[in-house]
This record gives sequence, structure tokens and C-alpha cells, in this order.
Amino acid sequence: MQTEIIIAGFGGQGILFAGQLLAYAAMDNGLETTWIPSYGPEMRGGTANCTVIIADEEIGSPVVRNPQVAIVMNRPSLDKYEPLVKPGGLLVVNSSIIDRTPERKDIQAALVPANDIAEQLGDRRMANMVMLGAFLANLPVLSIEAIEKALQEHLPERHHKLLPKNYQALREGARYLAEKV
Amino acid sequence: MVMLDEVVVYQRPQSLEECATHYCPGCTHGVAHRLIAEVIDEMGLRERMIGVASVGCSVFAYNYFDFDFVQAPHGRAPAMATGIKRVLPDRIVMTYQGDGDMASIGMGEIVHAAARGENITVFFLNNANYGMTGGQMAPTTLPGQQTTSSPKGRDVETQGYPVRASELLATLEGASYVVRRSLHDPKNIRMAKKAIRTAFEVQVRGLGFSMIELLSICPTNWGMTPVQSLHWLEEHMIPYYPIGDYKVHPIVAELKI
Amino acid sequence: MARELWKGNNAIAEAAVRAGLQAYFGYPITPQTELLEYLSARMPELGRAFVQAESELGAINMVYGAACTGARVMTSSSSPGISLMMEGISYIAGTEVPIVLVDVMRGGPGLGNIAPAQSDYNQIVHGGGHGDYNAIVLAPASIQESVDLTYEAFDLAEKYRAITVILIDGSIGQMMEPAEMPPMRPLKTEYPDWAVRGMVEHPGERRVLSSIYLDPPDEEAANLRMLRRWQQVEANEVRFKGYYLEDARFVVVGFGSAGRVALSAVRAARAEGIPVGLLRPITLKPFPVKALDELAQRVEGILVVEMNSGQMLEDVRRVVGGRVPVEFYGRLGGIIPMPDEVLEEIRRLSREPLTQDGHPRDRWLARMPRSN
Amino acid sequence: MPVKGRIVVNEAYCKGCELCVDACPQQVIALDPVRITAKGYHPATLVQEGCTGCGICAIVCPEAAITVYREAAKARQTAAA
Repeated sequence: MQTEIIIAGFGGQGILFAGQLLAYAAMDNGLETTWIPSYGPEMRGGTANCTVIIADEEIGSPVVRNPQVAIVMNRPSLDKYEPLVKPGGLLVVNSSIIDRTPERKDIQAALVPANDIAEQLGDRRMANMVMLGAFLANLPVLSIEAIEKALQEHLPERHHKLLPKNYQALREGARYLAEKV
Repeated sequence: MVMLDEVVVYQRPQSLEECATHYCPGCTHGVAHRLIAEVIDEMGLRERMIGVASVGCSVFAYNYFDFDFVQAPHGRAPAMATGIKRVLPDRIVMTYQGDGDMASIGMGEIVHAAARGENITVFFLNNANYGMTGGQMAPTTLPGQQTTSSPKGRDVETQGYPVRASELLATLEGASYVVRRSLHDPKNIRMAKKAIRTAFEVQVRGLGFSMIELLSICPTNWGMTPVQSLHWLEEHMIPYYPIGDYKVHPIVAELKI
Repeated sequence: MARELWKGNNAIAEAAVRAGLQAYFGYPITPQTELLEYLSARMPELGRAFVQAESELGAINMVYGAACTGARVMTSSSSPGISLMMEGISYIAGTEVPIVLVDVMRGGPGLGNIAPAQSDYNQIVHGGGHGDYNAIVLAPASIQESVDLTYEAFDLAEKYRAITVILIDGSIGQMMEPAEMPPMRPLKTEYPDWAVRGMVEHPGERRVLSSIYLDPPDEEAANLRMLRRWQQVEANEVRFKGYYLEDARFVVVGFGSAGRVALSAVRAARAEGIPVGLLRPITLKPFPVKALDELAQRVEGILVVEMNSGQMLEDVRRVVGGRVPVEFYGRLGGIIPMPDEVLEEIRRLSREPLTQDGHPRDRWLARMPRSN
Repeated sequence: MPVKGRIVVNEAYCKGCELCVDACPQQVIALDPVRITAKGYHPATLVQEGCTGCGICAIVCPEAAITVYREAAKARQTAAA
């Protein structure tokens, strides 16, 4: 049993950290996991993506062409990964800043106004948590609680006052259930 | 003639191996070796010494100094010395480098060892040419000086200007003691020895980077007798490479030696 | 100790610390820089030596100096930086002092890029520096394996007075996986009888370390001594991992990340009923000759997968010696092959009549698209 | 009466470079015209009376080949008396 997740968006959207949270939570739940970023000379502001694999046996390739899940936080990422999601897979779309809806009929999509929700909660940097919540509500490879625990343990101490807001962001996101496109 | 009741005024220092050197007759590498060995004996440092030999005529320096030694790739002696000193900070670590080694291929390593204030002592022999490979132009070759690779004399228009290493390193905050001395006559040799002593004192007291530049002769490649070479050094090298103290950290200046 | 999520570069750094690393000298270069950054904090906090050198030349020669004292010492870099270090690497080999070197490979030649590649295979495995020398080359494929092999690399280096290289590609340096760290070893307090530490530590015995043997018979004797020691390495230290090899009619050979990608492809092929296995060399040098030789006697075809233009391929071909058709699939320039690409190659291997005509690299190149 | 001294030149080291000959303030050192060392050099040697044991020859000697002796103060007093 193996789940591959690609998270993609702009640098600064917390893409890499969201992926790491998944990996931490998977590890803490006794699962095998890999997290691999695409890394580039552009440190900030460029595109960023990472691949997380969660499995119950030794993981082979840390990279996949056709992930089961793509969490896309900007338009270029939707354009790039929508065609690549495995048939029957899941697409989580940040509808706040993506101005089109997915086209494929053989996958499910959850449209989540992640930036709007995050801003309502008081910090747009929590959009990634909204997206994670939506992903896990639709494909519960891990529980929301597992992510909360990972957040508590791995969010830098100086941001700990934001923990309750992050939990709320996860749960707000979890309300967005996917539909056949 | 056997004289009773006499004292030894001078004898070969213990820190020199009991062996003949490969240096050409009259080469002042030997003088530099001797002075360094004398100071090490006088300060009782021999057991704590680790030397780093370089590439050039002094490649076999480790055969002549009677203490621990390693051999560095061309120009890299200050880096090797750094590695040794960082692992064994209470050993006394010295490099012994010529102008080809230190001022040309090894310019990066020496500059940064000095910039870091690495607590090592560097002996830099400047004889204005590449001796070991047969007298080619060095970074220290004087304008107009003939070598086998500047046969018409160093033309600064196409071959650039000589590097004054002491002046250059003296600009670095990390350097504590940088001086130039010469080995061309007894007075200067005595001054050189005093500077060598100061340099080791700097290291022993943990005061940082020290370098002694020693103006030297190369009779074979200069095509002169050793005595003529000494005169040539005095007349031609010293005007371009003035003897002096280029960097003396205030704490070093206060040392009572 | 519990599993923690480690980034490859950090994990190797911490494993080295726990193995008793006494001194690290390095220079930043992507994609290995985290290793240097990690140790810039960790080493001083433990009172151990750390220097960010002025260049890779500086770094490797600081390592050389520290290694001459018998200390446990390491540096790390990525491909272009490793090229710069090659001078020092040869000297270190010639002086027979142990060091651990980490190469986090990226695309090349030249400045190339910073994406993962395996194109330093020839440089690391077949020399790079001048002269006759052999370095032990370990190619982990996961973070845990990186940790375990780094921890052991120092023992290997010291046992055989050899350079031990941890050879990974940038993706292993950058990826995160759970790994369990080994316990912290005490720093060494005893040093070998060749270590140059000042006569204060070996009274009355002057020691000199050098790679110079001016008299040719002396150099030959040194070369032979090193070679005989290398024979011991070949006899004792070969490592590899086999997957699904028992009933395999086809076998994929790949190391590091390419080996992991191949594992996914092999599993997918098995699911389709193709009897294929995987041989993943862990020591690239010494190469797992016996294991491959045994496979060459019983399989019908071999596929070599690499993130280069077929550098290990030549070693495989040498062992196979024409007994079995060998095919090659490589991705270059910083591209990791995807499992589906390798799966397609396995399908082809099992489906098409295999040929021994020509060179596998030529056949692969003919299949690669022409983009210019 | 000037101080008396003498030098002993180790012929295993001396290469006949003449730096000591040139430097000697008393001009009492020369290369031995007859002797040849194992390496083929004419070694430096004292050629006449007058060495004061000043040590300058040793200071300029690149080979550390010269040992310098000087009459001890006590011996001088005895000689003067």
C-alpha cells in the first residue's frame, strides 16, 4: 500500500513544510515515508514542489510521474500536475488564486478557497494547512490529529502561539469534499 | 693546534638532522633552515613541532629538520597546517615555502590562512625565481630580471609586476606578525633570527598568524657565485622588497623577547 | 533510539559526528551545503574542529593535514568541488592516510546544474586524481543507509588506510526519510603508529608523512603495498543488495537513487508477471563482481540503469563478458528517471529478442529523442 | 691581546661556497686548495693565525658545517699572566 502526494505552488506558500508535516506524521504513525523537494537556485518566490510518499513497506523510488494526489496551490501547478494525477486520484485545488476548474473526468477534485480561509483566520501563511486538511478529509491516509501532533512537535517554537489557528485551518479545509469534476 | 679551556661559540643545532642537504653551494635555504632550527632549540620546541614542507627546492625540508613533518601539495601547505593546528592546537605548526609555492599557486591558501588568523608560522623564502625547475620567472621576479622564461628580462607590460607578499598579507586583519628580512649578511641574518624567534613566540602565545619573508639567493639559477649573489640581492632585491616590519599587532609589539 | 525524519545531508553529518568525527573542513556548494551548515553549528558545540575553507582546494588540504595526525576527519562537496579536490585526494591516497569524503553529485560536466546526477561514477570509482590508487566507494540509496554507511566509513578508512567515499546524488542529499541514528561514540584517544602528532606524543621517534617516493623502486613498492591492501578490501568489503533475484530471468543493475527507482519498476514489472530482479551495488568499489558473475550465468538479460551515460555499465559489461545481453537506460543532466520509464525498459527486455550486436550505449542513444 | 678562537669545518656538510671566506672579518678562512671532500668540494679551513672565534663564519654558513670555539675567559687570564 503506497500513496504518492505532490504538493506544488509558489515559493513562500509553505509547500515544503506542508510536505514535511505529512512525512513527520507518517513516521510517527509507524509508516515508511519519503519527502523530496524539487530544489532550485531560486530560493524564494519561484515555483516549489515536493513529493511525499507514504507506504507500509520499503519505498522504492522517491519520485513518481503519476502521483495519486496532487495538491496545487497556484495556476502553473494545476496546469502541470492535473494531467499527471493517476486515474481515480485526487486533485486539491487552491481556488482562491486558481482561476480555472480542473478538466479531467477520471479524477476527483476538491476546490478549496485556501487563501480566503487562511486570511479569515488571520494569516494567509496558513493556506497550506487548509489544503492539507482538505486532502486528508478526502483521502485519510493520516488523521488530522496526526498532523496536529506533527505541527506541535515541528513548528518552530516562535510560531507556537499560532498552533490553535493552524488546527482550525486544518479543520476548515477538511470541510471541502471532493467531487467528480 | 689544540686549545684547552675553550668554549663552544657555535655548533650545529639539534633540530637539524645530521645529514647533508641537497641545496646548491651557497644557497641561503640552508641559512634559513639553520636559523629556524636554532630558535626551536633555544625555545625548547622541538618535541612539539610539526612542520609542513612545500613543493620547490625545499621539498625535502622534512629530511633536514629533526622533528615531525608532513609534505604538502604545491601551494597548499598553509591549508595542511590549518588542518593540523585545528586538531592539535598545542603543537607548534610551521610551513616552509618558496616564492613559487606560496606567492603563486598557493596565493589563495596563504591569504586565507592569514585572514583567518590561523595560529601557525609561515617561512617564506623569496629568491625571485623558480629554483627547483631551473630558474623560471616567479611572481617575485623583478622587473627586467632575466630568467629562463623571461629571457629578455621581465617585461611588466606583458608579464606583470612582482608580488610583494609581506605588504599584501600585512593588510589582513587576521595577520599578527608579518615581516621581511634578508639573509645576505651577518647583521641581517641576526635580524632574521630575532624575527623567527618573535614569530614562534607569537604562535606559542596563541596570538595568531605569523609570516617571515626571507630574501634569499639562488646562485645557480642567477648564474653568479654565492658571494656575487649576496651583492645582487642587496643591490637589486632590497630596493624592491624593503626590509621591515609590515604588520606587528600591538600585543606582539609589547612582547618581551 | 527512535526514528527521526532526517534530510540526507544533515543525516550524514550527524552520523559522522556520532562516528567520532574530530574535524570537518568544507566549502559550500549545492546540493551538499546543508552538510557544512549543520556541522558549522554541531562541531563547535562539541568542541570539535570546523573550518569553512576558502575553496575546495583549501578544504581538502586541511583534511589532508588533519588526517596526518590520525584524527577522524571528513569533507564533503558536490561534483565541481570534488574535481577541485582531486589533487588533494591523490596526495591523501599516496600518503595512505584515512579520510571520509562525501560527494553529493549534481549534473555536469562543467558548472552543469544543481539537480541530482550520478555522473561522477568514473571520477570517483576509477580514479579522478592521478596515479595508482583505489578508494572505497559506498553508494547508499536511502537516508538510513547513508547514516549506517557513514558511521562505518571511518572504520573502513582507518582499517585500510584508505579514502572512503560516500557517493550519493543530490536527491539523497536533499530528501527526507525516517532514520535511526547510531549511538554517539567516544572520540578516539589512541592513534596509529604512523600518525604525525609531534614527538611529544611519540618520544624519540621522528615521523614524516609524505606521498613522495623519488626513487622509482620505492614508489613501486608503495604502489604494491597499497594494492595488496586493496586486495583485502576486495576480499572483505563487497556489499550489495538483491531484490527478487531467486527466480529472476532478467535483472536490473542500478545503484543509489537509480537503484531505488529501479526497485519500483521491478515491483511493477513483477505485478505484470515479468520475472525480473534487482541487484543494487552498495560498494561501487570494490564492485560486487561475484554476485553479478553468478547472475550472468543464469539470467537471460541484464538492464543497467544509471543517472549518467553508462559509466557503471562498463563495469557490468566487463564482468558479464558477453555471456548475456546487456541493455542500458540512463537519464542525464540532473534528471532522475521515473519508475515508468524503467518499467518500459524492463518490458522491452522481456519482450524483444535481445541482441549482442553493438554497444548497449549506442542502442540506448538511438532510442533517446533528438532535441537539437 | 686578541681573543683566540678556532673553527672546525665538518667536511661532510661543507660545499665550498665561500660565504664564510667572504664574511670572515679577520680574513683567516680560505678554501683548502688541496683537500677535496667526498662530494668533490674544496672545504673551507683556517689558513692563518688570527681567528677570534667571533662566529660570523657560522652565522653565514648555509650548511651549519662550522663549529666555532673560543678561548675561555679563565684560559685567557692564565695566558696573559
